Amino acid sequence: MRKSFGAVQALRSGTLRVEPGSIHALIGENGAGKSTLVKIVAGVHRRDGGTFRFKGNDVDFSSTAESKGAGIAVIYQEPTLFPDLSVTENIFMGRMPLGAGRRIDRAAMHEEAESIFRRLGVRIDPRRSARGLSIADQQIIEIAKAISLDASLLVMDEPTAALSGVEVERLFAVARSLRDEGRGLVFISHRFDEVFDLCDTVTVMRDGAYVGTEKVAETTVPALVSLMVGREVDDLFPKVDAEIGDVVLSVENLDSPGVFRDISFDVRAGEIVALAGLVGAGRSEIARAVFGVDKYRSGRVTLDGKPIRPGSPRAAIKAGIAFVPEDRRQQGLVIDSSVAHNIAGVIRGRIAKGGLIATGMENKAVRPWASRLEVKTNALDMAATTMSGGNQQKVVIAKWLATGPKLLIIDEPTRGIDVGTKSEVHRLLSELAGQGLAVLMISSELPEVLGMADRVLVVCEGRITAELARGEATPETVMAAATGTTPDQIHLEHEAEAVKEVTA
Amino acid sequence: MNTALDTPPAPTRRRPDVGHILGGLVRSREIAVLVVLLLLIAVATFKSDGFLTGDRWRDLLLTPSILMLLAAGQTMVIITRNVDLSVGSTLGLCAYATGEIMSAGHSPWLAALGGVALGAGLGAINGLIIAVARVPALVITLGTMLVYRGILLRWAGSDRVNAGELDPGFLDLGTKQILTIPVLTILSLLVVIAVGYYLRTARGGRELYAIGSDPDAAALFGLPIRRRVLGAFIASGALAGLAGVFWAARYGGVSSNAGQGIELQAVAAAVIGGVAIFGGSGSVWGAAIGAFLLVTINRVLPILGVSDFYQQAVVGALIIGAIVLDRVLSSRAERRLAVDREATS
Amino acid sequence: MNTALDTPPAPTRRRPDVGHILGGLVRSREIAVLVVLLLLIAVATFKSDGFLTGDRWRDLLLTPSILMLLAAGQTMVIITRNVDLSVGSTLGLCAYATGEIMSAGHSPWLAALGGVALGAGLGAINGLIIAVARVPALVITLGTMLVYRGILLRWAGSDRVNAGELDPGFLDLGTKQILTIPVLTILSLLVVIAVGYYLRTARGGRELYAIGSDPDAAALFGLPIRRRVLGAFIASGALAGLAGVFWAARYGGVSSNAGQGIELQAVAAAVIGGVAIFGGSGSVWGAAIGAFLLVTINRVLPILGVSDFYQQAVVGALIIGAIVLDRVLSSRAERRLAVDREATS
Amino acid sequence: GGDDGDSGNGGGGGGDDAAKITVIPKNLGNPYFEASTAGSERAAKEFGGTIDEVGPGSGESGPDTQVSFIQTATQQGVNALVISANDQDALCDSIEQAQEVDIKVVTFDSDTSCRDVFVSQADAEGIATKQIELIADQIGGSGEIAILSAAANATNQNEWIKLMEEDLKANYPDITLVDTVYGDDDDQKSFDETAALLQAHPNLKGIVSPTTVGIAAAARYLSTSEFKGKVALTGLGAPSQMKTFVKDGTVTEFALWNPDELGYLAAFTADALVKGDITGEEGDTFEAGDLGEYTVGADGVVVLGDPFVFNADNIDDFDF
Ligand SMILES: Nc1ncnc2c1ncn2[C@@H]1O[C@H](COP(=O)(O)OP(=O)(O)OP(=O)(O)O)[C@@H](O)[C@H]1O
Ligand SMILES: Nc1ncnc2c1ncn2[C@@H]1O[C@H](COP(=O)(O)OP(=O)(O)OP(=O)(O)O)[C@@H](O)[C@H]1O
Ligand SMILES: [Mg+2]
Ligand SMILES: [Mg+2]
Repeated sequence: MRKSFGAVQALRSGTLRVEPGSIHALIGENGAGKSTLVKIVAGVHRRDGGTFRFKGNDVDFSSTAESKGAGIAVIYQEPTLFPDLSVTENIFMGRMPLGAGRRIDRAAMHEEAESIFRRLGVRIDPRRSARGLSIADQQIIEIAKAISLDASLLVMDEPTAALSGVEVERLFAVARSLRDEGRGLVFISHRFDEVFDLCDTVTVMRDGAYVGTEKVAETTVPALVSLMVGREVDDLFPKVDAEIGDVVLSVENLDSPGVFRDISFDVRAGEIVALAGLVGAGRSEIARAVFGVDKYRSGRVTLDGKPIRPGSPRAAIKAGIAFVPEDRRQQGLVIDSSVAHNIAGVIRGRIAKGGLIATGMENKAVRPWASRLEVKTNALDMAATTMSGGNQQKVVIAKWLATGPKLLIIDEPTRGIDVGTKSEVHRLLSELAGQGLAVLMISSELPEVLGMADRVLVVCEGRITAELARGEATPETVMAAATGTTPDQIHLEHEAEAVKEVTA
Repeated sequence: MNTALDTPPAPTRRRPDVGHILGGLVRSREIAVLVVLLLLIAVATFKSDGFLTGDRWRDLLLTPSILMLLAAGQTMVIITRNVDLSVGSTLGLCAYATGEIMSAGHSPWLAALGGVALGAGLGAINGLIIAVARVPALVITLGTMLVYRGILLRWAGSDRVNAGELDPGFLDLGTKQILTIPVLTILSLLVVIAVGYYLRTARGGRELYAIGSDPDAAALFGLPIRRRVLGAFIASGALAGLAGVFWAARYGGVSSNAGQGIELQAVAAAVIGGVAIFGGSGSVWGAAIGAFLLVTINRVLPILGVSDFYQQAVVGALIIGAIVLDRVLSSRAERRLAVDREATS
Repeated sequence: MNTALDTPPAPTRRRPDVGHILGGLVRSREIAVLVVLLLLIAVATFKSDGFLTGDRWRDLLLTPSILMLLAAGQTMVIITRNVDLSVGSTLGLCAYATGEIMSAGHSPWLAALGGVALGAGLGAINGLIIAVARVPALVITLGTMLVYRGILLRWAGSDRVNAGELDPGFLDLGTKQILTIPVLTILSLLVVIAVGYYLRTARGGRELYAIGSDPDAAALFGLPIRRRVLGAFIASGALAGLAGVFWAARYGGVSSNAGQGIELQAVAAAVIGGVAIFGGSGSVWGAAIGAFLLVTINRVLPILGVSDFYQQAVVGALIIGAIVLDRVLSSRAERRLAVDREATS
Repeated sequence: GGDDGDSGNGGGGGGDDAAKITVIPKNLGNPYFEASTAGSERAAKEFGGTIDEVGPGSGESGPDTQVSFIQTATQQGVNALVISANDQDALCDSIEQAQEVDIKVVTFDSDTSCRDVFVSQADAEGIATKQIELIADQIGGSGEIAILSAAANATNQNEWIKLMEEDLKANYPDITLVDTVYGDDDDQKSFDETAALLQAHPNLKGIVSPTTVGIAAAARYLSTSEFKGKVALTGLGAPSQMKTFVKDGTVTEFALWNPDELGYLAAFTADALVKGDITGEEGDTFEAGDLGEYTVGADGVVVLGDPFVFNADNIDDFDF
């Protein structure tokens, strides 16, 4: 199957074959195209090409309603709940059982909801409203929703990202029983232990393309990792070695209940430090806390030894921190205004004369950055919406570079960017480091982490579980720390060869 | 907006049902407004002994019947994150149409039917523009408000429908009572109950809430968003049409400015009744009680010696108060929930 | 809303700047509305050659001056994803205050100052409630609209400020001209230019757009959202106050219903002028031209022999047309851009 | 096109060509002004002129809604304007523009501070005393009464109310005015305000409504309530609207000058001005068809005469 969004080709040749009565794992780096594939199956997106057979006959769902009707249940990566409605209604929305006089049969719904929750072994009051549920509870309700459909195909896109161990076990029990009822399940996860624990077969995707399918019984983590990563790591991520200066940012046991616990680390001038880990590990939260978007309960953040007032992005910007957020369409760009406005957005203070900014002056101030980043926008005052993801990313970076920061925090620098632009962004980052900028990079893409970072901090469930120097950072060590397993479980002796194979 | 209503306080989690219902009752916006309303009436009765006797009682119940219909319709629309400013003009147009049909010698039934049908049609126009072209309802219905009024002005010109031209039986309807309860009031109560029942117990009704609560999620669910929104506007229009019929009966005449400005009252009623202006929550009961309160206040204030001139100000203060209160309550509720999560995690 | 405005048409990409400017001109909403306006005037002049002579010319320019001020203020508020329905009442209250101060024997300057200050104060009340309690502006300003009007009714009662009580020099201001351009018009044009300049080039102005365009992003920018929104409402209030002063000068008298319903006209003017009701885009020039158009239409239609009954309908149609057009253009633009992106990649 | 030229002739006393008169009532759709316009047209037939009626729709409000009509008429170069002003100052520049091109401006029913002649329906004194007199003998000279007015800022309404209050104080010690409410000349508001009055004042014995819309709405409410016949209602009303209520006993007597005659007189006054028979100076006299001779009073006011009282006996003779 093929699918592209504008310039981003999310799926080149997505291929997945799911047998009834089996649990099929779908793995791949962030942006590999897993969710896109899922969304096509669910009827959220229409595929650009390729074939899609369900129970033997060709199908092409134009709406999620159709796929539901056909017996496909999907748990989306991001919870989709109606905060104002009750938990039960959320589970049954769109297909509520009708009782006497076409009125919906609440008793029956609550009944079934209760039983599903019992089955999942959670205690959620089905009558309460969905507003204010914890992310984990929301995830549970997503699962309940899918189960209640009793569909013949159940797709779960990273259902465990936010779940605790016990809950995961329960979910797996249910999944197995469903399999034994002869249903087909697709399970997407970044956690190998889960894949090996639950699944029968595993399909690996990379850059929107099908890489291979293995029987779980007959494969190993390193094998899968090499399938996932399998590309010339080193020249794709050209980090020039810059001489490391003295400490710029230092974070001392930062603590925010429910999200992360006693986080401490330094970032030095000219150094690129990567926060690696699984989706939902808490890296974005850490970054947001450092930048002051989110408040934290205890701990302190200092830049060049000067403490930064918590909970105030303005203070952070003044102090010289730049923050390129995870979802730039949402947070980084002021979509409706022009590139120039966006880039100048945060430096008005500098280029303003008496509080006023002449457009000419603005453009002058902005051009060098834009050209330096090779932002491919023919006119600077073209609307930001109209650019490809890659160019948008560059604009956001330019926007912050224009403030002449000491520290650049960049979350998922290349998410949603086509491979070509990816390496440009990487070159830019190492260049900046070369000029003595301190960079804190959050990335879920292992190769990126390994290629770019001078040091890797691995975050697992809100804790820093490992600090690896460039030399000792390998797919296995990082994965191990990220999944909470230990490297020797992932046969270290193989590791060397594995990487050789990869880089050969 | 008012999670406070739907969310049981943490402790009652063990006995959800009772706890929920109790918590609901105590916190319920509907109850709160109702209490205010009854207090008002009580005070008024105390101050002027004739307040609840004979036709005074009748009018107390009769006058709100029209606004109640509009508030019900407005609620359906607001729940879907839209708003309908055109109901005032729709009312006027439908009231005039009803009158004209009758004065053309047709039966009151036909006339009433015509009025409601016309209303539904006008509502459909709003709905189609908004749902299909996906444009903000606020501006579009502001536009149709002017257009519909303009059409009415053109049609009625300097003419007006007088009591004489209307069917006597129809006019009686405006004052007839059953066990001292005016017929119009009974009718609009029935309508409100019907709408409320639909919103509460029908799939379509719940989907309206879902759409207003999170449009993107609604789309992921494959809910028929356009159809539902269109439906809501048609309903609102039809109810405005019915209100127009009531208007003709109640006031025994229709002029080209009938219903002017009542749309804002309808919105106010819904808001006071606890309907969240950004959709997803609120009940039609609340809106109806809000409408009752709005009308009754203007009735009671003079008795309490509050100057005629202050009445608008009081209504305004009421709206602001209601909203700000909501805000305070809900933010408090959120804090409580955060704490809960800590505890459980 | 109207990315169409900011985006050069695909073909002109080779010569971006020129192409952009041209494309901009062609597509620009401001220009479009201006053209319509001029056409109207041209036709009217053609139909009745006296149309642009002497005092008719003066009034053609004079009458829109008040609405232009309101539209400018409304634009600032709408850009931040809010709306201010209270400007009509604010105008009335400030106009009356100005009159009272003058008839109390104080200087016109003091009176005008008082009017504007009062307006700013009333705007600040709106802004504080909305920005601090974070409640929907639509409902809150609906409330304050009633409250302010109620206060005015109470204050003015059945009394009114008459031309006699006003300072003669002040009254002359209402009709004085410089090179045939009325002073009031010049003043409000200056104000509009100032506001437009601020929005376009001042830090605060840009931040207003940012806030309306994407509140979350604005928060990440570390923009002082509350302060800016409060500022926008204060500005809107102050402009409404100034409009009140103009009102007193222009009509040489103020009664308690001054400015009633003009708030919707102000919103309409902004929308017709291309200000997106959901914030983030639109210019104050557009709004000003929109105001001019709205007022002029009512002036021209009778000349074109369009029944005065139809005037409302025409305005309504204008609003709907503008919005739907926007929608069509922008969705087309988006499609084209998607294609472009394909090409570039 | 602009006929400033021949309007000049018209103004210049060339009585030969028919006077073109534009009538601008407060708003269209008001039976009262329909009657007055009918009168003006009758007059025009007699002195051989033409009448053209334009004005704001009943939906529109605001002091300057009449401006555009005045200006249009000015551009059309009519000979005279007959206006019932919505606001006493707001219209002045447009009126002055008209006068500049020698268009005669007559106001009737409610005045402005700038016009050639004001044709007054009756002097305020007469109207106020007549209504009090009526209500007084309908409630037997004692008890609570209330006033249902039009808009809170309606010039003539407020003047009458003031005079009524003085009259009550002076001559009717047993009658107390308990409340004054405003129906804004809006059907429904007047209707509801009446209901509210009766709710607020259980001992109310009479209502005075010096506005045709108000009295009709009040009568309609009373006729459908238990207060019919118990609470007296009088004021200024249009016979056509009040007929049913006089017949069913809701209303016994109410007053009004004859708007038909008012329009008739206004048209003749305009004609006299156009012909140059009068200039608006105090003391000028002119013939107004079958109404006989009228004299311009102080500051250019012509008074129609005392209000006329309608009751069951005479109401059928009127159809406005
Ligand atoms: N608004 C929120 N409310 C409650 N919990 C949240 C919220 N946002 C995130 N979380 C939780 O905080 C944890 C960390 O989320 P976060 O997005 O920081 O993970 P991450 O490591 O950045 O993953 P990603 O690779 O998606 O960026 C997750 O368990 C997530 O569910
Ligand atoms: N709506 C969209 N518009 C543009 N690009 C998109 C959209 N959805 C996905 N993409 C891009 O398509 C690619 C595949 O995204 P997808 O979400 O399928 O990856 P994934 O394998 O699910 O990653 P993750 O493990 O983080 O969920 C990514 O580059 C993503 O940025
Ligand atoms: Mg995914
Ligand atoms: Mg993240």
